[in-house]
Amino acid sequence: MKIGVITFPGSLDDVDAARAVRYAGAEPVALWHADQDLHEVHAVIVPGGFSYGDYLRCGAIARFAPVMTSVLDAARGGMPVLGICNGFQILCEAGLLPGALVRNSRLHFVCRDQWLRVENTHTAWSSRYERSAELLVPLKSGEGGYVADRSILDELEGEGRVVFRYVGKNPNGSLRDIAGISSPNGRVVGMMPHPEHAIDALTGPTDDGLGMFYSVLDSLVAA
Amino acid sequence: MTSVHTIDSVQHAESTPDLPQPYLELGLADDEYARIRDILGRRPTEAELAMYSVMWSEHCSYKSSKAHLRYFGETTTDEMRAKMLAGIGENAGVVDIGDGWAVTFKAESHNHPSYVEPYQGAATGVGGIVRDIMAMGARPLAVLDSLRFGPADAPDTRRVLPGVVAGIGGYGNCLGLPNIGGEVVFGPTYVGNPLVNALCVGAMRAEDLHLAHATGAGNKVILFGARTGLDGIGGVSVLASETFSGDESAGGRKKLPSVQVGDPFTEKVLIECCLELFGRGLVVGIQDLGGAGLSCATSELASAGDGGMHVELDRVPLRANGMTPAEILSSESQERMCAVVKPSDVDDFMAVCAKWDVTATEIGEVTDGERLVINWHGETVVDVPPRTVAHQGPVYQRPVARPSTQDDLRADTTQALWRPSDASDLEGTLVRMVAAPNLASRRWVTEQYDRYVRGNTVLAQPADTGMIRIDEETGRGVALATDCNGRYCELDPYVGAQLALAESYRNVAVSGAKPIAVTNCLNFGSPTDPGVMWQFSEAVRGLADGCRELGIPVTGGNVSFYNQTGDTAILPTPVVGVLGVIDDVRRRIPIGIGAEAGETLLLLGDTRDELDGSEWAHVVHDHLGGRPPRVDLAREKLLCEIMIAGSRDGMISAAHDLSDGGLAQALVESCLIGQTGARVILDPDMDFFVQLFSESAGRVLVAVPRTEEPRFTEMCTARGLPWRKTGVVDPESGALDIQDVASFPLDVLRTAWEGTLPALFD
Amino acid sequence: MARVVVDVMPKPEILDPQGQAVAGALPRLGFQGVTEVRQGKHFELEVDDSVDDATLAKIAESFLANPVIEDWAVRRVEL
Amino acid sequence: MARVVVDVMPKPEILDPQGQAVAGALPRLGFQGVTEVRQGKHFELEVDDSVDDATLAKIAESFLANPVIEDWAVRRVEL
Ligand SMILES: Nc1ncnc2c1ncn2[C@@H]1O[C@H](COP(=O)(O)OP(=O)(O)O)[C@@H](O)[C@H]1O
Ligand SMILES: [Mg+2]
Repeated sequence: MKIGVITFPGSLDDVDAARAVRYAGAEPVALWHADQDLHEVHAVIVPGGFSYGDYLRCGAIARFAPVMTSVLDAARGGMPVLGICNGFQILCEAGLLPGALVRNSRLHFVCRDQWLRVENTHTAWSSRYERSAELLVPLKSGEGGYVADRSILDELEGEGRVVFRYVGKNPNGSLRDIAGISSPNGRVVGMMPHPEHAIDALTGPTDDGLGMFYSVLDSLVAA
Repeated sequence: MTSVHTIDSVQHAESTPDLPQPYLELGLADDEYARIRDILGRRPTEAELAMYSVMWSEHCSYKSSKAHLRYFGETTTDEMRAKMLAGIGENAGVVDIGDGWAVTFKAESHNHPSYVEPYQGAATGVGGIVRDIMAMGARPLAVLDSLRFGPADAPDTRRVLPGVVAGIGGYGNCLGLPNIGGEVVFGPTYVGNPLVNALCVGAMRAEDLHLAHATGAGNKVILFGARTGLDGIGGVSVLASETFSGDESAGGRKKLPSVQVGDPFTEKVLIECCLELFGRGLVVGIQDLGGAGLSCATSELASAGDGGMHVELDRVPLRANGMTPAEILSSESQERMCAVVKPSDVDDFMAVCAKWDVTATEIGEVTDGERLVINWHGETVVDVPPRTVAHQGPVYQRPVARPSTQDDLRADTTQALWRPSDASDLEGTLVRMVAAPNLASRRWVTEQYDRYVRGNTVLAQPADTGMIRIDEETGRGVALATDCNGRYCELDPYVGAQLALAESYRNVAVSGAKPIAVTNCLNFGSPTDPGVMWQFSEAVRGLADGCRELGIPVTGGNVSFYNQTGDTAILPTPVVGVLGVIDDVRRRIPIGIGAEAGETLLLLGDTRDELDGSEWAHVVHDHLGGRPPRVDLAREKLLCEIMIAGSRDGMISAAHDLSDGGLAQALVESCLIGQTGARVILDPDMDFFVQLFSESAGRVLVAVPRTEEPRFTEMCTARGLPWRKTGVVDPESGALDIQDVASFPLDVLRTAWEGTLPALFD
Repeated sequence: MARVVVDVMPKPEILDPQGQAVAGALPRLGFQGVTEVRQGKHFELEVDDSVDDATLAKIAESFLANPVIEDWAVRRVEL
Repeated sequence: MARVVVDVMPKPEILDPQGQAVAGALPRLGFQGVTEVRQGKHFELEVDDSVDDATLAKIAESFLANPVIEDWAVRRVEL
C-alpha cells in the first residue's frame, strides 16, 4: 500500500508522518506541493508544520497549492485523507472539512502530551480503536482551537463526526473539546494532535497513534 | 544617487587624504583608525571604514578576550584533539561521534537585542546560531536555550521573559527544530540585562564537512536567501548622514533601530535548500551572514581561502531604496548565506534555489590576487587585504585586577545564618524551596517549545540532558546540557566555571551518554573594568584546566561583554555546554522513578556542609557570600564511568543529578516526574538540613531495580565511589515520605512546584 | 497606482482571545475606561489601477479573510 | 462611549515577512497587479468618553505597538 505524504515549503512533520506509515508496514510516497501528480497513492496525509510560514492564517496559502487540487478531487472520490495539525487547518481552509482553527485561548503555543478519547471508530483512520478508548498523543500547536457555527457543531455531533475529543482540561479552547473530525463518509479526518509522534515510546509518550495508520491500511484492504 | 561624484571610491579616497571621517562614532579608537590607514597606505573609503569598524568590534574581533581564549588551545592535548574535526575559529566545532557521523554544536548570545525587542531579539538569536551550524554543512537537529532574567516578580522580567520565550518558540518551532533543553535562571543582576544564549546542534556524514573557504580562482560567489535591507546597521547609519552621499533620505536614517526582524519560514526553506545543495555536491565553501553581514562573509571567506575575491556589490538584491555600499556591507538582514561555487555548477546551484523559491545572485568570484576588491557601479569602493579585516584586528591586553571586595565577599559565609532544624521548619523550607522561581517547574516555558518534531527526541524537558537520535538504524545519538551558576562564579570565577563544567558534564553522564566535547557562551560585564577582566580570565582558566582534567576539548564558543546596567555588571555567567554520545539511545536513563516495581534509591557521592552561594541562601536569606562548593573533577569522571557502565548493563532505571536545591529538590523532581512516591531515610549521623539542601557537587540520585542493587553497589564500592542507600520507591503512597521530617503528598508538591511560573506570567 | 486598505476582524460571535488579553491587561497597566477590545489584521496593498473593486473584494474574501470566522472591509485611500 | 481604531504597522524599513508572504502568494492564486503588501494589526476599542486622546496615544504607543519596530495610528470613528 502506498500512502502519500505532502511536503509544502514549511512542512515539518512530513518525515514523521512518513516514518509512521513505514512503522505500520506501508510505503510512504513523498508528494511535492507544486506537483499535481499523486503518484498512484492509495491515501494521503497532509502533515503538520508551518506551510509557507503560516503568517497570514494557518493553511491559507497551502490550500491553493497545485497538489491540493488533486487531493480534493481524490478525496471526493473516496480516497482516505488525514490532515494532522497544519494539515487539519489546510483541509478546513480548503473546505474539505467544516469550521476553522483559531489561536489557542491562552495565546501561547502549547506542546504537551494530551489525552484523547476516541468517539468514532467507523472512520477510515480510527477503526482499530475501541470506542471510548483513551490515547496519549502529543499536541503541539499555537492555533488549535476548533470553531464552527453551532448548527455545524450540532450536525457534526449528530452524525457522529467528532472522531476525537480532548480529555481533561481543554488545552486550547476548542469548542466542545473537539480534537478531530471527519467528513460525512468518514474517509477524510482532520485532527490537531499528532498521532505520528506517538508510534514508539522511545520518541513519543506512547505508541497509541499507530492505530490510525493500521486503520487506514485495513480500510484500503477492505475496499 | 548612484552618480559618480556621490561615491567614496578608492580613487576619491586617494585624492582626499585629509577628509575627516567619523571613525569614533563607529567605535574605532584613534590608534585603530591609524592602523587602518597604515594597512591601506591611504585613508579608508566609507565602505572600507564600515567594514573595518564592524569587523574590529568587540563582538566580531574578540579583541579583549583573544589573549585569554588562547589558553583553550594551549591546554588542548593531542588526545583531546583526536576526535575534533574542526575547532575554535571555525563557525562551529565539529566532533567525530563514530559510525561515520560528525556532530557540530555551538552557542551564541543575543542578550542586548532581546532586551530591546524580546520577541525578535530572541528569535533572531535562534536564527543566527542555526545558520552557523548550516555553514558547517550539517543539518541542524535541535536547539537549546539558556536564559537569565531579573527577579521573577520584577516588572521588567514580566515584559522580557514572555517575549523571549515566545520568540525562541516562534522561530525554532517554525524551523522544525525540537527544543531539547536549556535553563531559566532569575537573579537581581540581570534586570535590564537579560541573557539569551541559544545553542544549536547539527549532524552530517563526516566526509561532508564544509569549511568556510573561498578556494579556486574563477569560482563564483553566490549570495542567497533573503534580500538585504537596512536591518541592524544602527552604527553605520552615521556614515550615511556624513558628507559623501549628499542624499537627503540617507541623512534621515541616522536613528535607525538596530533591531532585526526574523523570518523563520525563509530560514526553514534556506535550510532545506542548503541541504540539497550540499547533498548534490554543489558547494565548495559556505559562510552564513550574521553579525557584520557581508563584510564578515566576504572577508572571512576570502581570508580563509587561497586567493582573493572580487565582488560586484550593486548586484546584491536590496529591500530598501538608496542603500549605500557601506550600508549594504554592514546590513545584518537575517536569513542569508554566501556560497562559493564552481562555474560549472552554477546552473545546477541556481536550479536548486529556484526549486525552493530562494533568491540567489552571483555577486562575484574568487580571484588569483590577494585582495578583496568590491565594486559599486563600476567604481572600486573596497580594496583591502582580507586578512587584515577578518583576522588581524586589534588585540588588547586589558588591565586585570582582582576586586578589592573579593576577600570580604568570601569571608561573608552562610555560617551565621539561621538554619531550620526541627521537622516542621524543614518541612516548611522544603515546600518553599520547591516553589522558588529558580527551582520551580519550567513547564510554562518549555510547553511553548516543540520538542517532538522530526521524531528523534529521546530526552527533553524535564530531563537533566536533552538527547536526540542521530542514526535511526543503529540508535546512535547525542546528549546535550548547558549549565552555569553565576553565584558560584561571583564567589570564585575559577571554581565557578569548573562547577558549571562539572554540572553540565554530570547532566550528560546521568543519561548514560559519554561526554566528548564542550562549548561555551561567556557572558560578562565590561572588559574595561579590570575586575570584570579578572573574572573573565579566571573563568577561562578554570574552564580550560577543567576540560584538560576531564579530557574533553572546548571546540568553540562565544563571548558577550558589556552585560551591565550602569556600573553594575551581571554575575559572571560562563554558560558551559557539554555534548555527549551514546551508542544506542534505547539505553538512555530517564529522571522519573517508578518505571520498575521495587526500585532502591541510592545517593552517589559525598555530601558536605556547602551552602554558601546556594539556592537556599538566596531564597531564604537573600544572601550571597562565602566559598562555592568544592569541585573534584576526578570524582566527576568516576561518577560518569559508573553511570555509563550502569546504563550499558541495564543496572539503573532512573537517575537525577543533584544541583541547585540539593537532595530535597532532586527527590521532589524524581517523584513528580515519575509520578511515584518514595520513602527516604536520611543519615541519622548528619545534620538533616545539610543533607537536604547542601549543594555539594559530584552527586547523583539513582534508582536501581532491587535485583541489580548488589551488583551496582559492589561496582561502586570496588571503584571507590561513595554511595548510601537513601530509600525506596513507593508506588502506593502517593507521597514523598522523609522519615523524621515529614510526609509530603505528591499533589501538594506538584501544586508548589508547578504553580509558580504560571502565577507570575500568565 | 492606488493604496488599498483591507481590515479583517474576527466575527462578533467568535471568541477573540487576543482582544480579550489586551482588554484584560489595560487596567493592570493603569489604563481605565476601555470596555472592549477586538484585534484583527490590517493590510496595506499597493495596486495597479487595473485592479478593480470586484477583484479586491475577491482577494479579501477568498484569501485575506476566512469568512467562516472573519469579517472584512476594503477601502481605497488617497496617497 | 466611543469607538476607537488603532492600526499598528511594521515600520517601512523593517522586514515584514507576513506582508511578503501575502504578496508572494497573490500571483500564484491568479491575482495580478498587487505590487506590495504590508501586514499589521487592527484594534477596535470601545472606550468611555472620559478617555482622552492623549491617553489613547499612550495606550497605542506603550502597549499596542512596539515603537522600536512599529508605527501606529489612532482614530475615533462614529458609531
Ligand atoms: N529555557 C529553556 N529552554 C528549554 N528547556 C529548558 C529551559 N529551561 C529549563 N529547561 C529544561 O527544564 C528542565 C529542568 O531544568 P533545570 O532544573 O535547570 O535542569 P538541571 O538542573 O538538570 O540543569 C531541563 O530539562 C531543562 O533542559
Ligand atoms: Mg541536572
